[in-house]
Amino acid sequence: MNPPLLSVRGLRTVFPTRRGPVVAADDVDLEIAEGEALGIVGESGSGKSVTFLSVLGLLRPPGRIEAGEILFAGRDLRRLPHAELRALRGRQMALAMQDALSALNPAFTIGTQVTETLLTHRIAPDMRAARAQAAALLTRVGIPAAAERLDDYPHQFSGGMRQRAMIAISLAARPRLLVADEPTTALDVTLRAQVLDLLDTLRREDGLALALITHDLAVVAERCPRVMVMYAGQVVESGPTEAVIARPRHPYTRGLLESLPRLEDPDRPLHPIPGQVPDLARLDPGCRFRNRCGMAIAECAAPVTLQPAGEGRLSRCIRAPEMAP
Amino acid sequence: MAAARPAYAQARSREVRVGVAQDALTLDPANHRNRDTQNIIRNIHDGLLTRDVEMRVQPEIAESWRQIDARTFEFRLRPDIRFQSGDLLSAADIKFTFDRLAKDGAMGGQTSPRKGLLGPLQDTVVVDERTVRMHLAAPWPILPAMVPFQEVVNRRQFDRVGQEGMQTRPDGCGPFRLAEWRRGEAIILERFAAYYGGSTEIPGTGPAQIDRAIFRVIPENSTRVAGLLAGEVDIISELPASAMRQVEASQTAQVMKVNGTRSFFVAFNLARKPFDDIRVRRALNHALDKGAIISRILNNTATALRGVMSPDAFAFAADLPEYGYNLARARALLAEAGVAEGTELVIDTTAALKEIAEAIAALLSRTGLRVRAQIWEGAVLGPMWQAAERRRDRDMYLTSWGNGALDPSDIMVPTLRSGGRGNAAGFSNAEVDQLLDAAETEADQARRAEMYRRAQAIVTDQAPWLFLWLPQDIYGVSRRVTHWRPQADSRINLHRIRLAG
Amino acid sequence: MTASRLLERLFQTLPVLLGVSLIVFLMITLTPGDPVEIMLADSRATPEQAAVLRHDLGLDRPLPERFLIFLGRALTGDFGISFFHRRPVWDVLVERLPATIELTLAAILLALAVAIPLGVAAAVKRDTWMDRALSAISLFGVSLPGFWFGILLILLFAVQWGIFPVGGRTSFDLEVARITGFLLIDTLLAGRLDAFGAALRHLALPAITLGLPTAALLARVVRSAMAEVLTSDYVLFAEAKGLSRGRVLLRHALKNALIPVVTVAAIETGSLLGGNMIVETVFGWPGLGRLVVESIFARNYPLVQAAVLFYAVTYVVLNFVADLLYTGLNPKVRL
Amino acid sequence: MSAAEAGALSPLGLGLERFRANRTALLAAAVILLFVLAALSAPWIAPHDPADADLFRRLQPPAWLEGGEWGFPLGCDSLGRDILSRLLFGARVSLLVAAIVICIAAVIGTLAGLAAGYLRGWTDTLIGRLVDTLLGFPYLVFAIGLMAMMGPGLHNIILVLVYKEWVFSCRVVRGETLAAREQDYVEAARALGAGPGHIMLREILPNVLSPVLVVATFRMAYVIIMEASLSFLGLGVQPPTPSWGSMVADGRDFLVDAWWVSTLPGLAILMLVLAINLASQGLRDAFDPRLHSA
Repeated sequence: MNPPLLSVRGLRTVFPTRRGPVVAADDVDLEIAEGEALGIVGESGSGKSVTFLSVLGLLRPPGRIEAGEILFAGRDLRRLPHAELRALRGRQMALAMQDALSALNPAFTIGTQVTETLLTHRIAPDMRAARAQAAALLTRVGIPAAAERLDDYPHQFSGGMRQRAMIAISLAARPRLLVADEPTTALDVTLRAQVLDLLDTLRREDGLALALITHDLAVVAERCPRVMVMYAGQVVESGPTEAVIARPRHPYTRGLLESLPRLEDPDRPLHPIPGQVPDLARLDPGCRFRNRCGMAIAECAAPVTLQPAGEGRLSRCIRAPEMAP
Repeated sequence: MAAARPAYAQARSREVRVGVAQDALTLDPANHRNRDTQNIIRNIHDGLLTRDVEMRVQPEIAESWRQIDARTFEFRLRPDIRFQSGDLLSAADIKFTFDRLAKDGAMGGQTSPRKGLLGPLQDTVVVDERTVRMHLAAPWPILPAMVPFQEVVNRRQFDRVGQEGMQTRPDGCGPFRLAEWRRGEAIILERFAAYYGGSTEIPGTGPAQIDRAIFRVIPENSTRVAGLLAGEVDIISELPASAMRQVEASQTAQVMKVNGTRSFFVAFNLARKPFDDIRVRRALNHALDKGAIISRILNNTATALRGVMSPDAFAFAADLPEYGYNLARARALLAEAGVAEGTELVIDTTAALKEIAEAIAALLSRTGLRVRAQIWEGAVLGPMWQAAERRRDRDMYLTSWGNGALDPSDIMVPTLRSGGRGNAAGFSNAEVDQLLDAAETEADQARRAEMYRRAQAIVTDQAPWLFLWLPQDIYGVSRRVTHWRPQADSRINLHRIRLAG
Repeated sequence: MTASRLLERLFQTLPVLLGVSLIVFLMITLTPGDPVEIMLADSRATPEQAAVLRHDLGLDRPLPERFLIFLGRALTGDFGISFFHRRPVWDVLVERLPATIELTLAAILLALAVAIPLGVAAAVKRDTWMDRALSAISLFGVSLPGFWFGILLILLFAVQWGIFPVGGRTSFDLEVARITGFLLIDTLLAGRLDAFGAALRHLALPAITLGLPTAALLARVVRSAMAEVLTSDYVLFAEAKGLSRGRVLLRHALKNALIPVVTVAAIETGSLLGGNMIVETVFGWPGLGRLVVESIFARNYPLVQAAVLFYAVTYVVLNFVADLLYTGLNPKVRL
Repeated sequence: MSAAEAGALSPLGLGLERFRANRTALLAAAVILLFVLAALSAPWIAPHDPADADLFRRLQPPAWLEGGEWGFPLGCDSLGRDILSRLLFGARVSLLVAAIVICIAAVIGTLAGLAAGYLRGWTDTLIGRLVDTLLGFPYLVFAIGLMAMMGPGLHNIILVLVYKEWVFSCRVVRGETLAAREQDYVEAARALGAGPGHIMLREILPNVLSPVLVVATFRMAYVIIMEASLSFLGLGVQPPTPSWGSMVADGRDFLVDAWWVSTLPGLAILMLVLAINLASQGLRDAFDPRLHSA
C-alpha cells in the first residue's frame, strides 16, 4: 500500500461549554492513502464530522484540537501557519457537504462560487478562463447547458443540480483528498450512482483520496473498501468494509446493521438501537455504549481501548472475541 | 473655559450675531403678536415713534407730534426717508400702515392681531405729504406710548408682493435690509446704506456701523450660552440667571442687565376658598421669603415688588406698604382665618417657570400648608385661568404681565379691572374700576398719575396676588461689542452697535 | 417585485394613511387649547375679533366637515395655511425638510458606519472580552437620554475643546447658494470645499447624538445576523474552498448578514426622522421636528396635521424601501 | 445534553437554569433588585424629604467635593433639595412607570397578538392596520400630542406610553402564534373540540410567554428613556414628585456649574437601563429556543 496521504494520530477535539468540556473527537486514529476510499459511519453527534473538520482546520470556535497529530502528505497540519493551511484547503483537500442548498451561498451566482475557487488558487489565470473551466466542471458533473447557467443563483437550480454543482466546486481545484460529508443523501438513486461513479473515476484515474462520511452503510459497502465506525466521539470499530459488515466485532456496529433495511432481505424486521447517546459533557471512562448495549457487563465500566479483532480490524469492545461467529 | 479659539469663531469685525430662542414667525409687522418677532422686525422697519434706552418716547420717522384735541393726534414726518426698495416714504404710507393695523379685514381680508395695541384708533388721515392725523373713537392719552410698538411699511411693496409676500419680503426704512431668511435657523440682515439715520433725539445717527447682523435661532438655553462662550454669537438674549457666573468667568463675554417691564405675581383665585379671605392672601404675602428666591435663584436680577407696577413705570407708587417676610405673622393670620394645617394648595404654571414655582411652593409650605406646583402647557393654562368657570377648581396661578408701554393702563386695566382679560384672580373692586376708567381718558397727566397711585394702594391692600418681583432682562454680550445696551422693552436694536478689534 | 404585489402594497397603505390622518385630526381637535386664544394672547382683542379670526381659519365649522375638508385638500396637496406663519403649510414644511433629512441621513449613515464594523467584530470574536466590551458600549448607546448626551457633547467638543461648533447648520462666513437645501450637496455644487467642511463639522455632533442609539441597535442586529450567518454551511463551505478570511467574512458572510440590517436600517430611518425633535432643539437645528413640537404647543393644527401625514407617508415609503432592499439583496426572494 | 435530563425540566425551568448560569445577567438582575428595593424603602432610608427645599443649599456639591457635607451625600439641586433622597424617590416613579407601562402593554399586546395570529382573517387585518397606523405615527409627536390632549400627570404619561408599547409585544406574539397554530399540540386540542379561547389561552399562550418576557424587558429600557424625554419637553411628571428623567432635564442648565445635579440621575438611568438590557439579554439567551438547537 502507498504511504498514507492523510494520517491522523490521537486526535482529541474539545468544545468547552458552560456545562464542562465536551470531547467531540476522542483519541481518533485514521489513515487514508491516495486513491483509497474510507467510509466513516456513525449517528449524528458521533464525532465523524468534527474529526474531519479538525483535519481541514475548519473547527468553529470555541472548539479546538487539544492533542494529536494530523499528517497530510507528510506535513503536520497542526503546525502549519494559517496561510499555508488555507492554501492547502480547497486546493489539495476539499470538502463536499450534505446539503447543497445551505452550502451554496444564496447571494452569489453558481458561476461566481465556482470561479472563486479557481481564481483563489490561481488555477485559472483570469475570469474568462475561470468561467470556461467552471462550465467544463459543471458539465462534467452532469449539468446540462452549464455555460448558460453560470449566472444562475443556487435557488434557481433543482436540488440534484445544486448538489452536483456543489461537488463540482469541491473538485474544482482537483484536490488530492476529498472529505465528502453525506454528499449524496439528498439525491435520488440514479443521481446518487452518477455522483458516486464520478468520485470512483476520480479515485482511480487521479488517485483522489476519499473520506466518505455517511450513516448509509449500503453506500459504504458499495464504494469504500475500508470503513470506520464512530460512536460518541470514539472510533469503536474499523477494518475492511466487507468483513465489518459481514461480521461486526462491536455491538454498536451490529446494532447499526440491524437497524437498516437490507436490499436482499427487505422483509427482515428492523431493530432500532434502544436508548440514547450519553451526555458528552458527563462521561465516565468506561465503554460509552454500555447503557444501550445488550451485552454490557460490569467490566464494561472500566476503560476500553481499541484492540485488534482479527482480519485487519480494530474493535473497542472487551467482548469482541465473543462476537466472532 | 474655552481657552482655544476655534477656527470658525474668527474675528468678524463688521458682523454681529445675536443668539435668540425663537425664530421670527413672520416679517410682516402687522401680522404677529410676538416679542421675538418684533425684535427682529424692528431692525428692518422703523416706527413713527420709538423709545430710547431710558424708555422715553422719541420721534423716529415722525419729526414731531402733537395732540390737537382729546381724540386727535397729528404727526409731522421727516423729509427724504427712503425705503430699502428706493421708494420715498410719504404720509400715504403711514396711513396705509395704520389702516392695515387698525381696521377690520384690512390685512388681506384678515384683521391684524395688533389692532388691540392701538386702542380706539379709528382713522388715519393724510393732511399733506408730510402730515398725518390720527382720529380716536374715544380719548386715549397713551397713544404716543403705544405707537412705538408699530412699524411703518411701504404701501407700494404691498401692491408688488401682496399679503403673502409681506410675510417674507419686507421693505422697511430701518437700518438693515433682509439678505436671507433661513427658516428656523437664522435671519441675515445687511446694512442699508441709504438709511436716513434714525431718531435725531438719540445720539449716533446715520447708517449702521456694521455690515451684517445675524439673528441666529438657538432654542436650548445651554446651547445658546455655549454659543456665546465659543464665540459663535455676540449677544444672547434670555441668559438664564444660573449661567451668569459662567459668562462672567469666561473673560470673553459679560453679563448685561436691564430692568424688564414684566411684573411677576401669583394670582389667587378669589372666588375660591380660602382665598376669599383677605387674611389668607395677606398671610401668603407674608409667608414668602422673596429675598431668598431673588438672591439665590435669580442671582439678584430682580426687584421685589410691593404691588403691581414696575418702579420705572409712569405713576409708580413708591410709598406702598410692604408685606414683609414674617412666617409667624403668616401662621397667625392663617390660624385666624381658620385654615387648617396641611391644607393642600396648588400653584399652576408653565414649564418655563417650573423652578420658581417649586421654590415658591416649598417656601409657602413652611406655613404648615401643603403647597405644590403643577406644570401645564401654556396653550391650556392661559385660557383656563381666563374664564371664571374654567378656573373654578384652581387655587393659584404663577404668571406675569408685560408692560412694554410702562403705563399703568397697559397692565392694571387688563389684570385688575373687573372682567379684564388678564384678570386671573377675578379681582373686582368698584373703586379700582372707577379709578382705572377715569384715568384712561384723563388728559391731565398729574391727575391721571394720582388716580393710578390710589388704585395701586387699594390693590396692594386687598392683595389679590402674591406680589413677586420685576426681573431684569439678562443678556450675555461678547466683550467685542460696544455701543450697545439692552433696553427695558427687550428690543435688540443693532443700529448703533459697534465691534472692537 | 411584481406589479400586482406593488399595487397590493399601495392598497394596504391607504387605511394606514387614513387612520393616521383621523387620529391626528381627533387628537388635535380634542386637545384643550384654542389656537385663536393663543394667537390673540397678550392682545386686546374683543370676542368679535376672535370670532372673525376663528371664521377666517375655518375653525367655526363642525368637526366632520373640517375633517373632510382637510382630507379633500390634502389629496390635492393643499394643507391649508399655517396659523402662525400665515403662509401655506406646505411651503413652511418644505423649507424645513432638507435640514431634517440631511440630519437623519447623516445619522443613519453614521450609525451604519459604526455598527457594521463593530457588529462584525463582535460576531467574529463572539463570546470573547471584545464581544462583551462591544455589547457593553452599544448598551451605553441606548441607555443615554439624548438631550443630556447632546448637551454633554456640546460642552466638551464645542465649548471646552472647540473642535466642533455649538449648533446651527453652517458658518455664516462660508455661504453658498442654497439650491437643494442640502448643505452637503449645495457646497459641493458650488465647489466650495471649505464650506463643505464647515457643513460637515456642524452636522457632526447632532448626527452623533441622533445616530448613537441607532448605531447601538444596528450593531446588535449586525452581530446577531452575522453570528447566525457565520454558523451557516455556506460560510464553512467558503472557508473549505481556501478563501481568505477577509473574503469569507466580508463577501460571503456580510452580504447575507446585511439583508436584515438594511431592512432594520430603512425602518429606523423612519423613526429617526420622526424622533429628532429633541436633538434639533438641543443643537438649534432648523428642521421639521422642532417645528412640529412648537406647532403642537401652539395648536397650529394645519401644520401638525400635514407633518404627521408626511411622517406616515415616509413610514410607509420606508417600509416599502425596506422590502425592496430586502428583495434586492436577497436573490432568493426575487420573484 | 441528554434528552432524559432535558426532559426532567419544563422549558421555563430550563430557561431559569440557563439564566442562573449567566453571571452577567445575574449581576444585572441583582442591580435591578437593588433599585427596586431602594425604591420600595425610599420613605425609610431617604435621609431627607425629597421636596424639602432650602435655597441656601442651592447646588451644594456632593460630600466628596469641596463645599459638600455628608448630611447631603450626593449634594443638592437648584432648590437645595437632597439629591440622594430625590434619586431614591425618583426610582419609585421611574420604575413604577416602566413596570406598569410594560405590564399593561404586554397584556394588551399578547391578547391582540394571540387573536391576530390565531383567528387570522379580518381580526388579523384590523389589528395589523392598527399596528401599522400607530407605528406610522412618530412616537414623540404622538406622545407630545397625547400629553397635550390629556394634560400632565403620572397616569397620563403611563397611558401615552402604553398606547404604543403594546404594539411591540403584539407583533412578536402574532408571529409566534402563527407558528404555534400549525403545531401538533394545537391540532390535537382542536381535534378534541377545544374552542379558540381555550386553545389561545391554554395551549398557545404558555408557549409564547418567553418571547414576550424578552421583548418586555427590552422595551422597559426605552420606556424609561421616553419618560426622560417627555420631561425634557416639559411634559414629565408633576412636581414635587421627582422622576429621574425630570431630574436630568431640570439639571441640564447647571451642567457646567453643578454637573452632579443632572449627571447623577443620568447615571442612575444609565445603570438601570444597562442592567435591564443585560438582564433581558440573559433572558433571551436563556429562553430563546432558536439559540439552543445546535
